[in-house]
Amino acid sequence: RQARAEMPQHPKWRFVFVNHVTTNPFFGPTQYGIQDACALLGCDFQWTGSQTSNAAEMVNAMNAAIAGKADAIAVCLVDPVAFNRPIQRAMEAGIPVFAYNADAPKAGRLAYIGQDLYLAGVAMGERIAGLVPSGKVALFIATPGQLNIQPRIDGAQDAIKKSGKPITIDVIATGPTVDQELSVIKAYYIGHQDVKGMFAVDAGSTQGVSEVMRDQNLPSKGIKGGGFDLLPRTEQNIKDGFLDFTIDQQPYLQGFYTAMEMFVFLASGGLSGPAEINTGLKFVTKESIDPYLSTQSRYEGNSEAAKVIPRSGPIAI
Amino acid sequence: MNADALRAEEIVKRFGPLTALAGVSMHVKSGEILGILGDNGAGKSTLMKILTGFQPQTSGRLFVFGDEVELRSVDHARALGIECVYQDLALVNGLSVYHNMFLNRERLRRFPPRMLNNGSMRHRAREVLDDIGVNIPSVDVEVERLSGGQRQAIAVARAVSSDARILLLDEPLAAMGARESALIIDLILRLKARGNLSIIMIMHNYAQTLDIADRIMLMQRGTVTYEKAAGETSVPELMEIVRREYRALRSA
Amino acid sequence: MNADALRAEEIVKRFGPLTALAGVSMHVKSGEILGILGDNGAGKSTLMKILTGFQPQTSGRLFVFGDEVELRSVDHARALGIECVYQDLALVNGLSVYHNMFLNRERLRRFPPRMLNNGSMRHRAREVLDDIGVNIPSVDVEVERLSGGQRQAIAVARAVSSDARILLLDEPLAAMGARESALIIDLILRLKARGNLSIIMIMHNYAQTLDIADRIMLMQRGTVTYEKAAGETSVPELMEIVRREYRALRSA
Amino acid sequence: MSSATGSGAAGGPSRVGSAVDAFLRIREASIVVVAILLVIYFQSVNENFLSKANLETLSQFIAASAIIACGEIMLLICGEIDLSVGQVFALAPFIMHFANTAGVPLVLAIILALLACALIGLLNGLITVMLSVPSFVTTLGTLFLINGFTLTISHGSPVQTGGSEAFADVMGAWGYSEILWAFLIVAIMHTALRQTRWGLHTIATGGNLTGAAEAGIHVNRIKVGNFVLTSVLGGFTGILEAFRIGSTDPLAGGTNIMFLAVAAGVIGGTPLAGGSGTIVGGLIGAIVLGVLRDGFTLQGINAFTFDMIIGAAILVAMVSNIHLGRLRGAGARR
Amino acid sequence: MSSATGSGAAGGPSRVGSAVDAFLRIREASIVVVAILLVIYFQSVNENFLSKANLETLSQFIAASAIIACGEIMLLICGEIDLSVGQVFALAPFIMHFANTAGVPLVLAIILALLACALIGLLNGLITVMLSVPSFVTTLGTLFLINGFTLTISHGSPVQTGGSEAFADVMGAWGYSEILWAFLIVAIMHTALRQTRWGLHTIATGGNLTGAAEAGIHVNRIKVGNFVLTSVLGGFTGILEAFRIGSTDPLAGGTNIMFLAVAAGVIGGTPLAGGSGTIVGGLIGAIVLGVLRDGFTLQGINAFTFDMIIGAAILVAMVSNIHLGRLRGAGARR
Ligand SMILES: Nc1ncnc2c1ncn2[C@@H]1O[C@H](COP(=O)(O)OP(=O)(O)OP(=O)(O)O)[C@@H](O)[C@H]1O
Ligand SMILES: Nc1ncnc2c1ncn2[C@@H]1O[C@H](COP(=O)(O)OP(=O)(O)OP(=O)(O)O)[C@@H](O)[C@H]1O
Ligand SMILES: [Mg+2]
Ligand SMILES: [Mg+2]
Repeated sequence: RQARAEMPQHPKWRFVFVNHVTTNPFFGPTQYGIQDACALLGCDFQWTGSQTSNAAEMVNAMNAAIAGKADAIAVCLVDPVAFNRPIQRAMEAGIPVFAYNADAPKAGRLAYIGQDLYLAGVAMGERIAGLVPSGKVALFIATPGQLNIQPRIDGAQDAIKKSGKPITIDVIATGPTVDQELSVIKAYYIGHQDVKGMFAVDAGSTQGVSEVMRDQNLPSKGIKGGGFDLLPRTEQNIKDGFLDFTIDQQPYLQGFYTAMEMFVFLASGGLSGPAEINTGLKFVTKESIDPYLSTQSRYEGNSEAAKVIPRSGPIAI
Repeated sequence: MNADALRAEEIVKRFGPLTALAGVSMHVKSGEILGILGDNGAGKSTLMKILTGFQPQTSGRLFVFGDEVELRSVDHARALGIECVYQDLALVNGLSVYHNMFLNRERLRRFPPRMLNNGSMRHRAREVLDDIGVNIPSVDVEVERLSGGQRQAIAVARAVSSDARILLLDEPLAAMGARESALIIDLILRLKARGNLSIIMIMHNYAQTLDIADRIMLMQRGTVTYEKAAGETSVPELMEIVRREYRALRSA
Repeated sequence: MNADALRAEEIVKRFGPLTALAGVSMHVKSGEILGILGDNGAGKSTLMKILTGFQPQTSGRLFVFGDEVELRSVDHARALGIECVYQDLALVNGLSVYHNMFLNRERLRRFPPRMLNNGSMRHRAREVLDDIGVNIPSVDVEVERLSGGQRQAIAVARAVSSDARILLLDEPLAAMGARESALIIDLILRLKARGNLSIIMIMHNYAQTLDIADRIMLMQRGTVTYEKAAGETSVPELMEIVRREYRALRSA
Repeated sequence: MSSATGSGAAGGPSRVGSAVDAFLRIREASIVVVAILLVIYFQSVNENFLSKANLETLSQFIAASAIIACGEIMLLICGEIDLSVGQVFALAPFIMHFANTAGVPLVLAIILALLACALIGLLNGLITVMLSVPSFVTTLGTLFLINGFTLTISHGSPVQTGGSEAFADVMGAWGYSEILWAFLIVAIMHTALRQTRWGLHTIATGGNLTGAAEAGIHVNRIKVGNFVLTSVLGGFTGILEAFRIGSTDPLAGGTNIMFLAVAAGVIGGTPLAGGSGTIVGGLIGAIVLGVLRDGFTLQGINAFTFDMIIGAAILVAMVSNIHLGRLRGAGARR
Repeated sequence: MSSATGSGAAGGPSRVGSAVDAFLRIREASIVVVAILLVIYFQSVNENFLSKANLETLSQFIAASAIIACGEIMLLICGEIDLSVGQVFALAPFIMHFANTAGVPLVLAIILALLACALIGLLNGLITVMLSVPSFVTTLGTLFLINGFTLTISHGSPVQTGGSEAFADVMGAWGYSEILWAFLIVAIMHTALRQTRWGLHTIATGGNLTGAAEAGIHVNRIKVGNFVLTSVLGGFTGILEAFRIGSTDPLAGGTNIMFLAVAAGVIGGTPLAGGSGTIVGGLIGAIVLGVLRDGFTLQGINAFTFDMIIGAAILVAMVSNIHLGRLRGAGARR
């Protein structure tokens, strides 16, 4: 309220966020971040797009936002070229466009806020190469070819290859829903008990990997595991030592900062606002998992309640 | 016994702009066989479907054993003792002969409870069909594989093996062979002889109708145009009346 | 003219374990009307479907105008001049009366080319139906809304309005009213009078059959049990033979 | 008792005929009314709805499913369904892309792609009618097959759609070009269904398979033909969409677009059971779905509640459609 | 010319009867043969296929779709379909979860959840039969509606499934518990379809709607009942799966599981057109699909080619199924 009073008088601007997997739990915190920023700034937002990474649906949603005279648009550029034209149309219509979560630098957006999908995959691949010296590694992907996860697996594969280690990679599709993913991962393991590591690039498969590692007690056999995102079972299994790592992309920030940049752009008449922000990428391990488990927060998406999380002691990176 | 088994008064039935029945009144007494004759499209089957509760009349009143009723459904009519054979036979192709014969009147087992008693139904079906004299290879066969006459025999067998008090038959002999027709007519007369069963039969064969019916009624273009005791008329007379009434209606 | 219009030799048809036709030989001459009578399930319709190319025989030979043929399809048979009315009528419920009458023989426009000429079909359908004397409210109505007799009339009209040289009719009068039956019989006799049209009719009404047919043939349990010129037999004789043969077959 | 000859059993040809005509007209009319009511509603809550910009967007919400619906409707009428059309949608532009990068001129590349689609349709059709596999299973099989094939040849990543700007504009890139294609195809298919032997025989095949065969109609040929048609329309739509968004994506279309197309057909008045159907109805069904999706997006409904609202809206629209049909055709059925 | 009386027109009751019986038995037998051939193939290429560990996994590939198939098959038989069952699957465990966290004991919470599912089924059924909306559209509407509702109450994020370990084990967490539930439900539903009036009337309703109504069967009641059944089975399966994977996910199930269940039914021999069907066939269809998915995963087929291979395998399995059926029942049909 105090902060608000110092803001100049402004209309209740409407920000449209076009997402590729609107109902994916990964973006729960993102939406909370947007919500918090909008509450802070007195703006409105819409969360729309596709549920299945369908670029055509996202383009349609963006066009609708332009037609509906949105004040600013943020979009996940999961397709390198599909958004060029709508972005151009929006900018011509005076609507600033930002990219978040996924980027295509040549698409003509003002700035990018997030962690690149491909680079996140590369980071994971480097980690895998560090954990597994040689042998067979499985990479699990829910829906091959889906724009929000395929780049991660591409990045991981490239990084593993680049490392030069004698690692062979099996890429396995697990299916679009969590109930199937678990069975698929288990079946793969039963057929390939010589595997040295199992890693996943989407939240559901990561949870599945962690469950199979627990079920078969794989860490005791020296098998490594890891993946992306923080579903409840994933967190628990990291805590219990069954999964080596998971990658947290700080989705809250991807929403919060994007909304902030939009606001500043509009408030400053375009003089300021766009800035590239790397929201970073955190490897969460048994050592750093505790705060995730002990707190339920908007920042990680497992609670709705808006509250300040107390912390104490020295800060470790 | 002064009450009619079934009585209809001023029944009107419209399908959109088409008036299928334009005020038909009729009745059948207990133990009587009424034969309904008439042109194609005269509204005979429509009347029949109203009498069995399958579709509601647009207006008009119905009385069953003297009481006015509004037939809500086929089940309702059946509870009142009305059983029927429709012109389209109402057979389910995917089901066996005996399941079709007992459709919605299935016999159940004592134990385990609520389970179908297929053995009993199969056995009874065989009996009834033999009675009718129709050669049906097996009661286990699905009805879609049967010949036209075999199918009709099943529908007729279904109706006559019920304990209905009023039986409505819509062209029950249309697809039956001569020998089978004779046997079915025998069967119907036997049923009638057992007492107070009323039968309404829609027929096209005048000779057969005069043989079996106590009274005949002629329908044309949604109205009743002629009615007489079967003994008081003849095939040529009926033919003549049909032609005359047809011309009259046509020029009207 | 010594060649028969249609001749079948030793036709056998099996459905799995069931032998529907056990070696049937028959023929019809040019300009002749052959009436086929017989019990339900005797195999009459099965024979008919083989003669129209709708289903293949298990064994046996067919000759059309003296040439042996293997009927590959209904279209093939039709190209040879064979037209038919099936017992199940082969009507498409969702289509109008006139589209049903011209099904697979549609009239097309000169311009725009390949488009249906609905006007012409509608007009012609009306004419043919009037000829048959059946009261059908409109040729635009979908056939599912029609009465049983009206539906049959359409199927018959479809066949008789073609320029077939061999006409096969499976119980064409089963659902027809008396007046309409008489009109259709008239029509068939008129067609026959025009010359070299051969007709095979499956019938159940002996009197009607003797009236119209030149020769009759009796089928029972998949075989031909009797054959005679229509003038040389009578209804009572036929009834007697049917009963006798039936008993003989049954005890065999 | 031979009473009531006076009240005149009626029903001359003309009266019933015009009633039937009216009823047929009404069947599509009621869904048109629903579409109009929806447009009025959305315009009243957001004046941008009928703006130039949104009409263009709206047209893009409608076009793809309308075109594919034409094929699915023909299949539904003859008693079949094609689940794989969404995967053909994704494959076609890749075939075009690879042919084009291999040096084949774009127009020829498109024709090549459509021929490949026709081949897939032929496969669907032949397996269905020759081996009597139910089309649900046949096309479920080819759905996976094609999807895997597209993923493999594309390595799972999207490529830029080529072609000159003018050519791309004709093929879907210009705002209204896709809807114009849709109108053209709907017009052709409507005529084909209502005015040609093919359409009549498709209805007959679905309405009474035995009867149609008895009448000498080559029912198998009809079915296979409609499978080919559906695949080609699916592939063509995929190409249009690839030009529209400028990107060719291996997971474009999918079961999503197939569902939308079938839903458009069913909402428009084509029963799943076969034997009847309407192409124009399918277009209007696609319009209703497009208006709902575009309208609520424009209104700023969030993704979570969006599904709830669209679900309820589909039900309300459909119930009013049927209710309207009854009101206006009162008595035409019992 | 009254020839050939000697060759004996045959077909006494017993011979035709046993042929029909044999044929009916064969219809399921041929798909059983296909399943067995698949098992032999997979065991021969990977000896782990019939290992204890994999049998458990395999059972989990099968159970969910087998249970839901029981409901969908009943609906298909009476001429309807439920597209929304996968969303009910996701909703039920959330209702259980919220009831449980609100203090309701877990068993009661499950009953509450199933009652809610029954209500959804009732809604699907009533809209379909009372307002004569085609079930494809009704359940498409409720599909979105329920999906949005589940997302809203869950805020889109999954929760851990609660309950004591023993209870969880009974309800799906123990390796074989889900398949045991599936066998139990299949046995009950098979009996219901083949041995009770309900089953007979379901077949009659789908086989000849008018005829069934003429015979006095309450066709609407039958349809609504089967909608309720399907929803309840869908919800129950969702709860089992939530216990099995330990997590309750708002996007679990979905159109995916619905597709699998319908496909299992169709592969097992239930036509989409209604009027006939087999529950045991549905189970075997689910087994075939499960064996294919498990077997190829065990083999480690690459993600891109997986779909291609599974698509081809579905086609091959189905074609052999029909071919086997023909070989063994040769002549039983023409
Ligand atoms: N559901 C319906 N919708 C519209 N018209 C109908 C319907 N049912 C019957 N009709 C029309 O009502 C009239 C009477 O039909 P009905 O079936 O009662 O005739 P019928 O006397 O039984 O004739 P038939 O001797 O040919 O069986 C016919 O013109 C028919 O077209
Ligand atoms: N497709 C089929 N599959 C199995 N059996 C069949 C099939 N078609 C006919 N049949 C059997 O073949 C026998 C002869 O049937 P068909 O229809 O030829 O008799 P029909 O002489 O025409 O009898 P109706 O006078 O009753 O019409 C019957 O027992 C019938 O059950
Ligand atoms: Mg009638
Ligand atoms: Mg016959």
